[in-house]
Amino acid sequence: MTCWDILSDYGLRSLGFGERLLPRDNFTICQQVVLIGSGMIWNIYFGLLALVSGFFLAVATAVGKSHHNPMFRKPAEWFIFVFRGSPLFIQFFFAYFTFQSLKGAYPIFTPLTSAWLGALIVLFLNTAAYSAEIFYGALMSIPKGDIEAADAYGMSGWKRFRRITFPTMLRLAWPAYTNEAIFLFHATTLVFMSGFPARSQMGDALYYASYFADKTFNPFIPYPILAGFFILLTLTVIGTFGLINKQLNRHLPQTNRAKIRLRLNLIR
Amino acid sequence: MAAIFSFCSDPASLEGIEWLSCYLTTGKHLGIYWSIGTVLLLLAITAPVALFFGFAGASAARSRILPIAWFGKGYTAIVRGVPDIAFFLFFVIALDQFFEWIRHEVKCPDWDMPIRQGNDFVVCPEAKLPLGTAPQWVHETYGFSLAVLTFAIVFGAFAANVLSGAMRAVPHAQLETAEAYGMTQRQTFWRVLVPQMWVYALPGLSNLWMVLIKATPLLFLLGVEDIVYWARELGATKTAKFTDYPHGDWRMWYFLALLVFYLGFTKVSEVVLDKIMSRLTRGQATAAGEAQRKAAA
Amino acid sequence: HGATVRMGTEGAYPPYNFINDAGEVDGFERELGDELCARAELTCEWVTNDWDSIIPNLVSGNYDTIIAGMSITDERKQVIDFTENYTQPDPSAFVAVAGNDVDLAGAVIAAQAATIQASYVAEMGATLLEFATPEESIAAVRNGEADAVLADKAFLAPVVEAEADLAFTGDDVLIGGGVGMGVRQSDTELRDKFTAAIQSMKADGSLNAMIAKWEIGEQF
Amino acid sequence: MTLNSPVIEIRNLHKAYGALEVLKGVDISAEAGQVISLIGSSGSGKSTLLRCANLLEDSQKGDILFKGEPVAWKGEGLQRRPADRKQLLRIRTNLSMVFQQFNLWAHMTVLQNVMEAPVTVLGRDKAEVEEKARMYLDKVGIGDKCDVYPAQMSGGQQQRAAIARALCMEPEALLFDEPTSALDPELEQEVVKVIRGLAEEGRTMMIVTHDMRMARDISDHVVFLHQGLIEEEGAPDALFGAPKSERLQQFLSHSLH
Amino acid sequence: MTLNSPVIEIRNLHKAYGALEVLKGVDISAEAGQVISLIGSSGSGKSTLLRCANLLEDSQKGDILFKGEPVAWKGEGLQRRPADRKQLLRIRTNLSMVFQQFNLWAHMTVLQNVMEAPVTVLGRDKAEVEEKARMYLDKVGIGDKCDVYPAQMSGGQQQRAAIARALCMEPEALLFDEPTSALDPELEQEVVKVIRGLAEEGRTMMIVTHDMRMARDISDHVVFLHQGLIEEEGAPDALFGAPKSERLQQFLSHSLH
Ligand SMILES: Nc1ncnc2c1ncn2[C@@H]1O[C@H](COP(=O)(O)OP(=O)(O)OP(=O)(O)O)[C@@H](O)[C@H]1O
Ligand SMILES: Nc1ncnc2c1ncn2[C@@H]1O[C@H](COP(=O)(O)OP(=O)(O)OP(=O)(O)O)[C@@H](O)[C@H]1O
Ligand SMILES: [Mg+2]
Ligand SMILES: [Mg+2]
Repeated sequence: MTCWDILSDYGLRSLGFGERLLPRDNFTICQQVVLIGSGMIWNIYFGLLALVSGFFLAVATAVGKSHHNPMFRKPAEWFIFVFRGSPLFIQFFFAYFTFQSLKGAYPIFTPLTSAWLGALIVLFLNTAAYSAEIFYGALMSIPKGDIEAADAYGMSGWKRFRRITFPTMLRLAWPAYTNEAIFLFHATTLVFMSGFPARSQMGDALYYASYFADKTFNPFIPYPILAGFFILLTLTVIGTFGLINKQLNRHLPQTNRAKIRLRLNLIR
Repeated sequence: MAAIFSFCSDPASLEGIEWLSCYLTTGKHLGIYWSIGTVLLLLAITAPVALFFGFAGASAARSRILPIAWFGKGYTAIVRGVPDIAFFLFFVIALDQFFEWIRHEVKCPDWDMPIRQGNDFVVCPEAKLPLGTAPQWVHETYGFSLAVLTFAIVFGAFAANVLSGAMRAVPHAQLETAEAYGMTQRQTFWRVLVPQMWVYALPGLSNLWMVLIKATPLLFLLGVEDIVYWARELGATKTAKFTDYPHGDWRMWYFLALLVFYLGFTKVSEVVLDKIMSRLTRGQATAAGEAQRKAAA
Repeated sequence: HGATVRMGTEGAYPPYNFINDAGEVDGFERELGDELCARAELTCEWVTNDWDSIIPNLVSGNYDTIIAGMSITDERKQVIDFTENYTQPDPSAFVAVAGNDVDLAGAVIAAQAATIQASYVAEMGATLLEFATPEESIAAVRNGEADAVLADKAFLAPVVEAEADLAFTGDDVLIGGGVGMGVRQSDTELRDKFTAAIQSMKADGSLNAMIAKWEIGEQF
Repeated sequence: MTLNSPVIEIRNLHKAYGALEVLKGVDISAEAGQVISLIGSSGSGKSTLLRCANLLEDSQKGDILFKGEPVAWKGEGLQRRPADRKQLLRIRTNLSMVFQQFNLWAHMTVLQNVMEAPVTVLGRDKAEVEEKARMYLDKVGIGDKCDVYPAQMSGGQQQRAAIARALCMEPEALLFDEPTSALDPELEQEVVKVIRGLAEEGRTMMIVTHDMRMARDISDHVVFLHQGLIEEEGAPDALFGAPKSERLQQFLSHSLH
Repeated sequence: MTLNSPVIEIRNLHKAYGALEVLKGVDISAEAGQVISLIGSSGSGKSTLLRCANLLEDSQKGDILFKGEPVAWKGEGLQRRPADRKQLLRIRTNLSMVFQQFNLWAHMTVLQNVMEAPVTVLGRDKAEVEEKARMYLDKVGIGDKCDVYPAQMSGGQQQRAAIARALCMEPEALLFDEPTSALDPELEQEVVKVIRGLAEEGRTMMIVTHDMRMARDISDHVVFLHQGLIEEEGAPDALFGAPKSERLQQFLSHSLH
């Protein structure tokens, strides 16, 4: 069987297309690469959707937390505290549990117990909380002159936020937010590991990697393949975020940026 | 088994609070209490080490000497790329084998068998880490140290990213002034850049800390029993056959207890981080400094 | 006594191995292992390890044996050696909610991920639902996520006994070739020592007594 | 709102930073088209006064009226805050400020800086505003710097951008905090011309300055602030010609030639 | 290093920001104890010149000599950089600068700002430096603000702190970029006095200023910069009394009374 056949048989196996059964013996590198790569579809699906939707909730929550009115501040603080304060697998556990009882009561909630929706919701809330804290920290380090000038020109509320606060906040938050995006993609590996059941052997990259590790008893092939895929994914994230970062920092004098470089200074 | 309370000798006859107090003091439960200490110790050691790695990585990435800069950038980009769980599933074993291989080369130069025998990794007995005859606690300590090292490498990469972002956020004029006053690059770095970068770095670092706190369940992959392992184990359904304290699926309650533990720990962390932050923003021309001033007014 | 041997187990699979109230490894395999060590004149230390990484850690030398209810299969034999089996091939069984007549071929069946049972369900054509722990796979049946669960009969028996609303269903299936101790392929000496000890226990009937005591299944 | 009430009126204003009392009861009123200069030594509270007038700082006692309408307060003493956000915005859109440190928005080009508030706050048409913005930038002599970021400009250029930003709002009143500190005498004269033109259009201005010649040239009324109180005030000729208080005499002795 | 060589000497200096040529060949030399004023309109390159003299900006052509010792370069054109870091440091420790935007270190109190460089760069005794720092802070009139952070001070106070910081280095040469822009006339006179005192001690100074009176009062030599070139230079009386170039005549027409 050539690698092309394997690709057509297993390329979309994580979504339930192609061969019904996973390979069971004579494992080839190609099989492992294809199946683990197929699993990446889920990691990207979860990561991307949670990241994009979480961004908006995060910004709203960060603003809420910095609001002087406790009506906005308190809920935001509690939301951040609970989701940032507890491990993801506990969130998965309780979410799965809650979704199940909801499903028992009202059948329309049935999709919630499937990973594609249930786990996505948990990841969405989780990343929103972490990002909100990052954005809040950035909000707090905005130079006061910028805000003052906006105030003085009668900019307020939404206008001031959209034009002055938000761009500066993003610029300051970006490096940490990049980290959070990466963490989120990594966290997607926990969905089938400790959260939701995998149905008919449709799982994410880690699911297939551990399948192979379990069958071949050799962790040194499937996990590095997994790591390789994730490095590619992360480099893409870093690249994309880096482009945005350049855009956010375009006002800093170019010459200076290149010039002020310091040597390795570990010892005083 | 030596029970803590004398009335625990016949658990089947107990009820209510007495049953519970006996249940919660079984040797198994002492295991979970002990593991809390393990987790805290791990965090207490890992955090500074990871910060150091991060600092070194960030400084290296800024270096003018290209190979050092590449190393710093490569470290932050590559290590950040790999999910920590994958790290624990293969990297730690590789690391362990690497150490043993080094020891093997040093201690058993006359060893004539290959190190790789089929699937097996075999070094001479003197090279084993820890020695096969060492008591269990040495093995656990070794696993623990490997965990610290791995966590530090992984989280150090993220810390490096946060710190280099923070270094870039320090206004250029501040560094330039230092140079104008004849400070060496080293002095500028330590006297101006480093003190000022924390304000920008702290939010990102505190996020890392929060993630690190929650990464401890990975410890069990190295054979170190942490609280999550114990909560899963203790919460699982227990039939009367194998225990004096049978119960149904209690994971819910154990996870709730874990939740409380993590939330409490988070709260404490937040209080401490807030203190540090308010110290750093005192008198600064930022939104936080301004809020602080207005609040104090 | 002779050399120290580190015995790796999982500690989460009664009656084979589990953590008792005192926090120590207990169960059929603990008793068996201690007896085998005594007969082979070895000092034994017990270590628990996650199921997922239990073989890589053996191969890498972090302990010397696996004694964790591990069925002898051809796949595993390619990587590690097994001693002679110390249980008969152990049947696996389906458990469903009592009174439900499940058509197993078209049902949703839960199993622990990365077990021989999971592979079996995938192959028989039913919809496989994989959970990280055996505990969760039984819970899935209780709350209706899955129609049935497939696991080792010896593991399921005490659960069914304790819970009235769960019952065995369908026929038992035989997967795997009995349980043995896993050792590194390069460790033939250790393997032979333990095999000899197992044979001597089989011969004098003490193994059968232990199997009966822990209700593991068929005797030799 | 009575017809002849002053555009900006400040009554008995008190302001402290923590324990440091900066303003200890200041009264100022500026009628439509009037130019008021604030002079006084460094640290005497001039900037603070402007910032209070713009409600950027909360004051602890006293009233601020804009076109006869008093600012509504809630709370007392150190807790005193403006009560009505709508009012606050209304006042601020009619009042533009040039900051001592310029406070240009670092992430916007000069042109964007100038266009920002008219477009987003006043909701004016973008194309029109751009035309105006370029006109004002030309007026202060940096029409060629439209597309650079503030960090790439010289100090004087930044200051002029900040002035253009304030002008482009075309507000009823303007607050200038040392608007010519970074400018050479030639440009200073340009700015003085601009300010005169604005006064003729009927706009009200309060100007903090260290340049006595400028204060004398352009203002209708000069206020000398000393240690948080008005030490002396009056028409420029009277004040500079025949200062009454000893402190002012001393202060002026250094600048009169 | 010859004995009578100028302390700072700049020869045919060229500097561009990208495509924008700012300095197009400037020659200046300042002997020990000399005070040189740089005047010129906003954006003419005065700050850039000072920053080049301090080697904060890389110049593309021309030489900079400190006490007769030329700065060593490596690279050409836009890639030209100082070659010798030791030399760079040596020059900078003997040369203090007051920035146009002050650039006080935000994380240090005023006293710490002033003490920082003498202690860490020159390695002077901490207690001694503190005494001196307080002395200089008193001298510029902000002795009471030792323990506040820069952001908590008025513009003029920040500027004075920046001056005290430069003075406390007690360097051979000082570069002042509009050191009195935020100061009232009274304080300006104080600063002028301080500068005179420094000149008497034999220190060399280059001062950028918009205040023609100050330039006339304190300098030995005045340089008028225009569009990146020296348009005219000379003794203050000659230059201000009888400006030759048309551009300078026009420039001065606004400030002479
Ligand atoms: N970082 C920079 N990037 C690009 N251009 C710059 C930069 N800094 C200054 N310039 C430009 O260089 C020219 C000279 O600037 P410089 O700051 O030297 O002027 P100046 O004479 O000090 O003016 P002022 O009196 O307003 O301070 C100006 O046109 C300015 O726009
Ligand atoms: N944010 C602040 N926190 C604490 N004290 C402050 C703050 N801002 C200003 N001050 C103090 O208030 C006093 C008045 O400051 P203000 O800025 O109003 O002075 P000013 O008259 O504008 O002086 P200058 O001419 O130097 O700008 C000063 O003594 C200053 O130190
Ligand atoms: Mg001021
Ligand atoms: Mg300048």
